[in-house]
Amino acid sequence: MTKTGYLLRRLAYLVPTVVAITVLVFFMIHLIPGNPASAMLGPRATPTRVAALDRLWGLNRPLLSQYWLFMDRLVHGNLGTSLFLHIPVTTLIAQRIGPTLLLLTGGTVFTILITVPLAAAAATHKGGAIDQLVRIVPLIGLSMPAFWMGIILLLVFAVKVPIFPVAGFGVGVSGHLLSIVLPALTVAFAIAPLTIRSLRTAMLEALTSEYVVTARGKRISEARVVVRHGMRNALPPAVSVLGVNIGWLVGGTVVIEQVFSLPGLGSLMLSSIYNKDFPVVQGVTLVFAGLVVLVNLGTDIFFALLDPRVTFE
Amino acid sequence: MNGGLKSDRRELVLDFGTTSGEQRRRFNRTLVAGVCVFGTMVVLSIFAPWVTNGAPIRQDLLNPLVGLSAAHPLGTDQLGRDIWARVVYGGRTDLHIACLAVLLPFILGTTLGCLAGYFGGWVDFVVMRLVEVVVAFPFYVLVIALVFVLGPGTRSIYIAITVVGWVSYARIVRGEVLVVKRQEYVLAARSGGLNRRRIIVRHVLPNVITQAIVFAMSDVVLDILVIVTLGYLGLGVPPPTPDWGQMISDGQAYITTNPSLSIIPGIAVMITGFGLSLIGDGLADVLRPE
Amino acid sequence: MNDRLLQVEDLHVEIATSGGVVHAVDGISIELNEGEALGLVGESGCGKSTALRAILGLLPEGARISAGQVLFEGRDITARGRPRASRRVARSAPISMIFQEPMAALNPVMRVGVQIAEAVKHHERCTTTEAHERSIELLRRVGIPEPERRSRGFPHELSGGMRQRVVIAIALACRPRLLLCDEPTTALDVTIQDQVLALLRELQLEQGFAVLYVSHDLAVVSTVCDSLAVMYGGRIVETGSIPQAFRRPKHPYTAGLLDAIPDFDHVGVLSAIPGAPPSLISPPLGCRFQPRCRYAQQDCVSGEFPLIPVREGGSTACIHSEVVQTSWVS
Amino acid sequence: MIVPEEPVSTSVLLETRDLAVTFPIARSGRERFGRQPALAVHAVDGVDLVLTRGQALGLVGESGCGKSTLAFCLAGLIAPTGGELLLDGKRLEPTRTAIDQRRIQIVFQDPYSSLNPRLTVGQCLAELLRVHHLVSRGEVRGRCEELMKLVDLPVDALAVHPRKMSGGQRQRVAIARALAVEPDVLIADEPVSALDVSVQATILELLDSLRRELDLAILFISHNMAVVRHLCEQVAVMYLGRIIEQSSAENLFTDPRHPYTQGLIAAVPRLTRKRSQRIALTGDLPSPIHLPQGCRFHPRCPLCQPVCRSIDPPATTGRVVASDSLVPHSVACHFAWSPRPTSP
Repeated sequence: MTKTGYLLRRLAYLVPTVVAITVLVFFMIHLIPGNPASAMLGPRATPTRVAALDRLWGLNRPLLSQYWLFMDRLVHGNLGTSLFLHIPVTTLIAQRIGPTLLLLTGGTVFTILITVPLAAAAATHKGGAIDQLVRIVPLIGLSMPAFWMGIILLLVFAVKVPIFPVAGFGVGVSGHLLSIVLPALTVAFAIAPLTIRSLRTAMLEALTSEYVVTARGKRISEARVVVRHGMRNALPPAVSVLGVNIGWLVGGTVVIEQVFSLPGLGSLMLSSIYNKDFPVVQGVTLVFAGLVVLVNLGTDIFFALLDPRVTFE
Repeated sequence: MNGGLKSDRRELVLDFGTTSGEQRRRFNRTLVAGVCVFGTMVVLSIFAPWVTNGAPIRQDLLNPLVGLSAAHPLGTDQLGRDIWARVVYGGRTDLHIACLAVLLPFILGTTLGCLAGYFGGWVDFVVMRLVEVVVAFPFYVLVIALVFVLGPGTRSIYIAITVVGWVSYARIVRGEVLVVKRQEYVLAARSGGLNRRRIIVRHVLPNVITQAIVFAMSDVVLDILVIVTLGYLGLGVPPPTPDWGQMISDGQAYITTNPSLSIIPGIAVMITGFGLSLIGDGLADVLRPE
Repeated sequence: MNDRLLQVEDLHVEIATSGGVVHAVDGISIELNEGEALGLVGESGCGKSTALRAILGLLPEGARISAGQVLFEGRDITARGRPRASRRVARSAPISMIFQEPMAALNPVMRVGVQIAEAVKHHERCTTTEAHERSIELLRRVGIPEPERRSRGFPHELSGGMRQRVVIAIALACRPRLLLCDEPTTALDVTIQDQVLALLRELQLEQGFAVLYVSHDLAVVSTVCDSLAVMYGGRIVETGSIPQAFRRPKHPYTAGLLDAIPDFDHVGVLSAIPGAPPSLISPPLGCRFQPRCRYAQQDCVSGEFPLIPVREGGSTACIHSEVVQTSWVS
Repeated sequence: MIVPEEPVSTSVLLETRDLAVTFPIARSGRERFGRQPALAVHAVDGVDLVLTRGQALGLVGESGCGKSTLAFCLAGLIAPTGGELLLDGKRLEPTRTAIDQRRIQIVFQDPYSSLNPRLTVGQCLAELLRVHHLVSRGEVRGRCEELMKLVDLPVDALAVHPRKMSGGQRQRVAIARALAVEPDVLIADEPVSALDVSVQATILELLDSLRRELDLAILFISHNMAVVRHLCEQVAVMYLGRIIEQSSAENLFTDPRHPYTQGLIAAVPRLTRKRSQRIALTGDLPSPIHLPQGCRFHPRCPLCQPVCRSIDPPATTGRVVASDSLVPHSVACHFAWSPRPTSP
């Protein structure tokens, strides 16, 4: 089988997953106890408004045709209208997706910047000071709520030493970048323990393997051994671990945005939850799931490009 | 390509020192240290009424935000409530929910993973498709969305954690079962004419359950983090029941003047999680056969 | 000039485990001349692989050389201390090693040709193009069909036998004076094993490198080597030329092994050696083989049992070797 | 020398007729979405074998030739996809009755993974005795002790966990477990290859004495021809899923007729005798997914002729004189009974 064949097959796997995601998001409304429409409208509920909403969501139709209606709108880019702001959900999402994407990118960049040097240092100097640190700190780091870490960072670098803004997304490109540093660092700290650990393990495994012994026997330089044979072989597993973590990060942004008052998708989701704005919650959930699917797809493709064995089954 | 390549972030915590054997000779110390740390938190929670003034929700509006004193070992919050009592009672709430919340996913995931792995075919197909769908959602997004539609409260937390959490157990156990079912002792049991139920219960399950138990230890940590996060977002245990997440959230307003309001409950979360992580590490070594 | 290539003197290797210190290699001495092929045989756990790895400094976690030294052409290359020792040893002497599992010895994400060319380039100081041409030549030399195409492939696309041939090609590219082999054909099928052994023998005669071949299989060793050393319980108990050792074993363990192994050409009664190999944490007193030995006498249970040269050539650690030699019948 | 075949009647216990096991590729859930042509591994591809009471049949072949799959299929662990299996002349269905299942037992290669690490030897044996109601409840202990004696293990070993045992002892336990359900057929899949050479002999002897004492039919699978020659009266050679040659051990090893068997025997490393002439087999085993046209051995055969590339030779049975008696000898080669063509 060829690489292209693998990629096509990987794309084909997306179909059932995506369908199932839409089904789950669609069914969310039916998990609401009682009549969803009146539950959503709360004190604003009047018989006319409830009936209107029922009609809009097709709640009085058979389930399958409800799903069909949902899908039909979805395919046409229609995620409904906010009950609270009376704006199309797609418009709201478009307004808010920027900070979230920037946070994701920044978090990934910081994670890589923290991971690669630390893991490489730990693996090449096994048992050394950095290695000990890399083994112990994650145990504590993982037990820490990410948002709490954010608060501590905020306290230190925005309140005590005011380098970065306390809240918001700033103005202009430099403002955006400055305001994204602390949130991105927060998520990087949350992820790095796992990525450092996995890259270190993978590198140690590679560096103690028989092919590295063989390579050293060739009398090529130690740097080439570490990079071409050690790092190169450790890369595919580390990339897949990073991918999984970016996927997690997509969800983590919800909380992090709240801490730093970033106007992203996560804070949109939370404010809609407080406002019981169901269509927005539904739409944002769908977008988040889509992001994760894309991240996973990218990871798999990247992995396949890095590892020649993937096409071979 | 197999499903083993992609793995859940939650499962990654299993990689900690348990596979390499680096800490193997120190397993006793790790486990004992973990039990001591976590045990202290549990004992404090159980004996909360005796180790505190027993009034985590009693407001004393005349004495808000006071510092350390004999009456209030950690001071009071903005409503004059005793912080020490709130932290201990918060632990009581969160540990209670987390320990219970871990059971249902454990049972559900282990069962489904075991069946999927052992029988393969359509059972496996269905279970793995379900797993894939759940995994496609970002963890927190799905939990938050579920708590939203189900309405706040502990019942919703249990349901949300179960819906999201069983996946990890199912995948871990399924992976182990796929290995174990090809082991020759299972083949020998089949050849010996034992029925499937007996083989699964006696020959497969005891050899795969250890990984699930070890993961459950890390999962309690993750569940505590979920509960605290939900509390922080105001979607957790409804007030006035004390909860660490809500305490951090309430304290954030006073971050410039009284940072300890947010810091103390966070440290409590960290100590608990650290203890559980140590237990998980130690258990992984103890339970490993050989 | 002395043509002694490798000299291992009183080598001790200790492995720290939870159960205690394992004396995996307990004072072995090996001498190997230029162009010579020596087989080191013994059962699993006798320390033969550990000894081989200790020579190159490739000991696993927890193991260390506790005494003795390794000389290569008179130079001390003993790998004391970890983990950099292995790098130093591997770089300092023209020694190549072939492992049991060829897939593990090849970098899975690097093209076969590049892996060989890498070695060629640093040994011949030539251009990349030349190194590439030479690597194809080497692939052809080790009997790989369509070497041009194969050199562009990855290790996982090759069969086990082909992979081992590639490993041999890499070893050749390093122009070794000594080739260490750790059961290189154990993972292969008998017809493939036959091909690889024939190739090794052929290359050895052609290139003149010395071979130290570790195996549990006496028959395999006899096809590749001229002489052998039998290991038991961390020590060498007998050395000598192969035909001599098989015709008239000088140590009861060697004799016992020959009785226990089914020989394809002589269908006879097999007799196993009773008992189990000794614990290397607390080995038995006196001769290590004495608890399982049918020739054991009072004087076997205490004292030291060094290798003593015998009149017929070779040496034995048995003090009753005359009895063994006269009473053992093939 | 060649005498026409006569019908043979012995106490046939287990018989396979044109037995086949194919594994379809691309079966896992994910794979189903791919549009792949239906590929299959032909692991066992038309095997005819006969196991008789009290006899050890050796099965030799290289890894990947399908010998383990055949063993698993006979033991009821893999369902055959073609042909039939007859036990005492009765057809065995894919789902066997408990009694049929218990009559054919298997001993595996790796004594370290063939025992459940969580059960003691006694628990492991007692479970089988209870499930099959082989002895009354009170006699379970006694029967376990008997089994231990049968395989030369001390009775104390019943209380021991397998991890505390040596490889040889574990293999004895594995044999005791197989014998616990009182089988008629014992399939031994490389039972000594994972053991130390000094221990192998004791297990071989044990199997031999059990065969005689219990009148067992043993199918002994091994890649080690010296071991097979020592233990078995009958030997079958398997190549790419099919038996290509079969005869008495003595006859087959001294006068092999199939070029593959000849090459295989020539490749056996010898202790004492340096080989005289080499029939070197070149190349590797072809893929069992794309079987070669014609004779499946032709791509590696040093004597290959045009007919070999097009026509798959059926197994022909002759009777040859060996050790002063007539022995059936079956070979699947076009030139088994005619003068050898010189290699082109």
